[in-house]
Amino acid sequence: MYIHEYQSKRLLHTYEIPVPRSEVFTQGDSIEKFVANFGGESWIVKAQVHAGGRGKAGGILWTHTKEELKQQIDKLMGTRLVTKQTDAVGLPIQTLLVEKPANIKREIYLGLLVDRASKKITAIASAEGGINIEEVAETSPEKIASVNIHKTSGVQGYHCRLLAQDLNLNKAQFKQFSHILRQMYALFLDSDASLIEINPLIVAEDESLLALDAKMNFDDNALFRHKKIASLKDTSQENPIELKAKQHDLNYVKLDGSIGCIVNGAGLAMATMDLIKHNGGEPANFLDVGGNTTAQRVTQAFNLLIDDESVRSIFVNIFGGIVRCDVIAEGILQALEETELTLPVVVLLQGTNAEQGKEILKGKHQLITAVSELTEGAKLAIEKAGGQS
Amino acid sequence: MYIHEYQSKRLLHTYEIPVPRSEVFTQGDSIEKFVANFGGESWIVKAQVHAGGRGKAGGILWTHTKEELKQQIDKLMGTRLVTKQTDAVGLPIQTLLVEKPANIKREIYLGLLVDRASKKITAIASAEGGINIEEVAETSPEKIASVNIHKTSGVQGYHCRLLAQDLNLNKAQFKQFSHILRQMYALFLDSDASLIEINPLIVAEDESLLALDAKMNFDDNALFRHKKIASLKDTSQENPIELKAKQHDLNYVKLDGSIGCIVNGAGLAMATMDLIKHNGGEPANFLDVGGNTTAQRVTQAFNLLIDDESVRSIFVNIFGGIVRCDVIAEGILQALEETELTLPVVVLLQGTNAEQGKEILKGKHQLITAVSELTEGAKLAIEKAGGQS
Amino acid sequence: MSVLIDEYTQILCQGITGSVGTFHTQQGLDYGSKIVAGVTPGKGGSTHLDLPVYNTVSEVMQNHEIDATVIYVPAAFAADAILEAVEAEIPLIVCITEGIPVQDMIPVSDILETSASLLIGPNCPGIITPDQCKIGIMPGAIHKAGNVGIVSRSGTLTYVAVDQTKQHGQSTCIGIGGDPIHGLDFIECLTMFEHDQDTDVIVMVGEIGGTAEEEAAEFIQTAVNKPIVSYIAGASAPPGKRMGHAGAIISGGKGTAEDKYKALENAGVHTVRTLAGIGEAVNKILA
Amino acid sequence: MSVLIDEYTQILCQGITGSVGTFHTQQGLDYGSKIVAGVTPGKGGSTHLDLPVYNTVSEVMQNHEIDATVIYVPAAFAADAILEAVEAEIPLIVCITEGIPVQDMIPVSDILETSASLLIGPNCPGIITPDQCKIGIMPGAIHKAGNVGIVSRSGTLTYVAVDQTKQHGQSTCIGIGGDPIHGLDFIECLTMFEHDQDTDVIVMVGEIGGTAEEEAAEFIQTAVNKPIVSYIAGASAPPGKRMGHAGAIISGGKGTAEDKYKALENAGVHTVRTLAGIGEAVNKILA
Repeated sequence: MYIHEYQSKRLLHTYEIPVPRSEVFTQGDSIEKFVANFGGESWIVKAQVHAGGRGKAGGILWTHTKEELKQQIDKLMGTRLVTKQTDAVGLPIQTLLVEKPANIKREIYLGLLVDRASKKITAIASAEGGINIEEVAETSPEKIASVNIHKTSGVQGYHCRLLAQDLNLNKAQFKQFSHILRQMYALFLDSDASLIEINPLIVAEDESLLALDAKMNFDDNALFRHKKIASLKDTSQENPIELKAKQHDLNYVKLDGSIGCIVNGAGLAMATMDLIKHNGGEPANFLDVGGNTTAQRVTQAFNLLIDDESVRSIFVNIFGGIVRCDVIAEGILQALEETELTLPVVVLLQGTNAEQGKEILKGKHQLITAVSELTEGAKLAIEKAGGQS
Repeated sequence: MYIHEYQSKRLLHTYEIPVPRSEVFTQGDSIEKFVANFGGESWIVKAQVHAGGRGKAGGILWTHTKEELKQQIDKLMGTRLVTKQTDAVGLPIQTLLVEKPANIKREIYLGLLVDRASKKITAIASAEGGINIEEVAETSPEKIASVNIHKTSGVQGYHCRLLAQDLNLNKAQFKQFSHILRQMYALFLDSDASLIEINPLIVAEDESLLALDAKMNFDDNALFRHKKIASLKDTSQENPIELKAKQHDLNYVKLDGSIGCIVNGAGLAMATMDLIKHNGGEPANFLDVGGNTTAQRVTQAFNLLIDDESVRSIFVNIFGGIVRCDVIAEGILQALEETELTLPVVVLLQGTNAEQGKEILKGKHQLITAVSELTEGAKLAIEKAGGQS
Repeated sequence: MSVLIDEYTQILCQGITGSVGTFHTQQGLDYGSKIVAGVTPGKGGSTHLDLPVYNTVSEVMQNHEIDATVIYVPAAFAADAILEAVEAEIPLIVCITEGIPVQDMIPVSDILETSASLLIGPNCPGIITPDQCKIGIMPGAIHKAGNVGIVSRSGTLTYVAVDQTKQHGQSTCIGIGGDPIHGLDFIECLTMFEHDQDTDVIVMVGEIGGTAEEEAAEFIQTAVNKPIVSYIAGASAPPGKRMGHAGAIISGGKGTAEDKYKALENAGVHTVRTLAGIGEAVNKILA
Repeated sequence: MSVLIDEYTQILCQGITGSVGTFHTQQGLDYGSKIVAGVTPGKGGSTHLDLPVYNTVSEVMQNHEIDATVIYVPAAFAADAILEAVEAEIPLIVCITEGIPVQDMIPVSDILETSASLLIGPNCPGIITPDQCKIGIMPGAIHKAGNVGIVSRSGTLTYVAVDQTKQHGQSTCIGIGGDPIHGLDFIECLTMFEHDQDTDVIVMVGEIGGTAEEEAAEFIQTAVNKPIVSYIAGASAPPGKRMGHAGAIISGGKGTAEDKYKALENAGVHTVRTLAGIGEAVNKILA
């Protein structure tokens, strides 16, 4: 689960990591009142959306007077921001972070994440912080220092020294850096985070370190034990269909194509997309109804795809395991009765009682074509969607 | 570093582990005022000394009226308590814990310690808690459950289940037990403890668990980072010579014999005691002046032994390593000039420049006899002390 | 012979009285698996599906010989259950549970590293040696004893691979699970299949993300002589939404399906670009 | 050959600029040990005793081949220094520092278990192969190259054992340290001496407390063929003051000198009841 920049910074502040002075402006607040509290100083107004690339997209604005501040708040609030990390519709701006600008001498990168390969929490740092850090990682990996933190030891002095090796910090800055890393790590453990990044962590004009932007991601599977973190969720930042899918515990990701997919198992769902692409089509979504699915979940999946206007045909690919294909087939027929679907549906049933399932579907519903094989199914779904996209 | 029962219980209370209601009476407090605050209830008055076996030694008294309470406080305060764990002089009673008696249904044992063999923190529990737990351990080890707690995982549910397996706890008690173990473990880590015992952990009449007595020991080497724990030190409970030794950073333990030992290195100090015993003598002390000792430390050691009236002769056994024996020899001569020692001193110098050292000592001081060999030295020290003890 | 389990494997079930545990224990018993006991804290002393239930794994070990345990306990308590099995030194631990918090798995992996236990999963279908022993949630009926060894990160893709190799049957199928931190990985499974005389061909089903397939490819080059057929799911997956940089920084842009295919092909693996190709490739090798 | 170190061993010194580090580095250089670099955080870039000083061990590894490191940093930072050396994969780590908090050593031991590094100490004199390499604080001059391998928990007792065996000289002497949690133990050292062709007799000096000697005895019975002479210090030590029960409960009354002597004698070890007997026993064996 992602949270907003302002929420991340509040967490950092709670863990005694220095962040700029700031105020949060929420949709519905009085601009007059809000602006009245600020002097004639310079401020930065930052749109709070769950996406990077805000600066170039016009989501971060500088102001120097009360009047300007009013105008910029008014300009951003309630609009949608489209960045290179969002889709074409963009994300709604419902909160603004109004922050004191910092005088930046240098930008450092500092991150913590769970690393698959080492099965440990890994800390990463680079003297080349800022928006180009990914490029640095790809083109100059030697400029990125990383070290695993064993859970049994926690952050030790040597972790800090290793990461700071190329950061050119003076003694006081190194002390502050060590403090920040230890506190980030504590937050990481306390909150079941999967990612905490401070980027940039700046060296300010006054030589102190300051967290200028922060990104955090938390393990959805652990939210049950972190009520406070869970309450930071902002569903306005999520795709409405994806949101609806989650409510039904369906694993759905919206894509750009025209062939809707209903598949059981994440692996098989990906493999089905691969198959469609391989045969010249474009999947409209990734949709995993769960390894051991039920007829009911297939119905929910149909209901979900109805909301997506770009879907032209639906490919149902179910491998019957514990749940038998004949039961799934009956479920599909019933689902088509209950929903207002008008799209062609190609169904591939494999595994337990696959033949009986196919038999049940045969000729029962005009929209349905039952197939026997993967490639056949993919090709037919593409054809029904109106040929290659 | 050991602390008193009342201090241990305050720590448990801080960690939300239930302890009986109590008040602390300190030497110099007004008995009248103290007693005035209590109703006519029953109370237990417990002498706070750094030794077990207080009950049998008369250090734990029951009272039922205000008058009795006054009398018992008056009776114990300011005296010395001799238990099977103290020497014949006993330990001074300067603090009393006045506690609400609990109705005991059963007594459980629960302990945490650093285990050498597994190099882990080990938790131990037994349904046969109370004063006989050591006997239980020796005669019925199957009644003691123990499990290692990996630092990477901390206390897990299975640790609690494993320890509670034979404790016959109901569901609510198991929940309380798990809480207590987790909190004890947190305290153990937070305070660099080397031992935390709750014994007995009782099941009270009302079916809840309560820590009726607690013993804690903290790692002296870690006290530098635990100012609060360090401040709990009660030097009145230590042997005055041992205390003086510690101030000079000498490793000294008072024993019952007549031959004072000054040795460099803990191993060699023990080996020297072994040698004396092997030859029929009794060492008056264990005294390690440090692996790489200096002449100055030998002088301090002489000054320490002067305070022990039971010492009849002194055996100095130094293995010259980095520090040369000739330097040590000069130091010994100077030390004898400066101290008021009148006891015979047998000196064995081995290692670097041993011969020169012996040469220096030869005939220089009437009290000193230099020897060349371990057994020779031990025998001579015994002889000088007046023969076999 | 087979890999890890056979007809003699005696099995414990942790979380036996829950609905998932009950259902799949019954399925396992019906298949012929030797499930001999169960654990559910607080229900010790009772019987369930005619099997004795205990409060702790340690009690089980005092009364039974256990070769493997299967875990169906809810996600919040699953890591604890794995650790209890490790503490009891059960040689094979199969954890089916999905949705375990990743940070719960870090200590599990630390402790496993110095233990005598092997972990399959979590978030996996389990392991089956057809007609001998089934530990997990896979549908027994689709399997058939044979000479193809299957190892897969994805559950349903394992079943598809089984279906694709139905002509020859399977020696053992292992679903290692797709969670970021899991137990057995491709390399360990490939090693076991390489040394298993009942396995003639290995099917390895991978997924995008991580570098397990790349590491397996490197290993195959020096240590596996048997033919391997491999499919990687996710070639068509979009880079996906992400807000942070750290994942990309640490992987340095690796882990795409194309990277994995290339590495495997360099190691002499027979790769197939669609699921449907698995059967064909295996048939060709065994023709 | 010898055990662990020889004339080619290249050594790093962590904590080189402190007074203890300075003194013993000079002593080591004088003895002929190949100390090639030092580390003191914050003093990187300078030179000390003509050796380059670095801020981190990782920087050292980029510039030198390091076989062993010796640690003289203060107790509060020593565990961190050991872990830094483990992270840098230095094969042999010798930690001289005494007074390290025990709980600092728990993660060190956890991490060592899955690492490629060996640790000697902490709170030990170090290791010496006479006339070739000395790592630690032992006085070099008392040693002489020969065929007696010495392993000891106590510092000065090692020196006494060296003195007692001066007639034959020593192959390698290892002081493993007496701290509750330490690195190499008797068993590992005995194994190395058993396989070292320069060692004909082993002297093992133990102490009361713990059960390392009992475990060594068990190991000797099956795995050590060379003659061993052993002395255990502390036969005369009183049970000592103690307030808690847990230590006694966990050891079950074990760990006395008599227990250790008995176990060693059962394993065929030549035990001696006083220090003075070590020399005699060795002489008799080598006569």
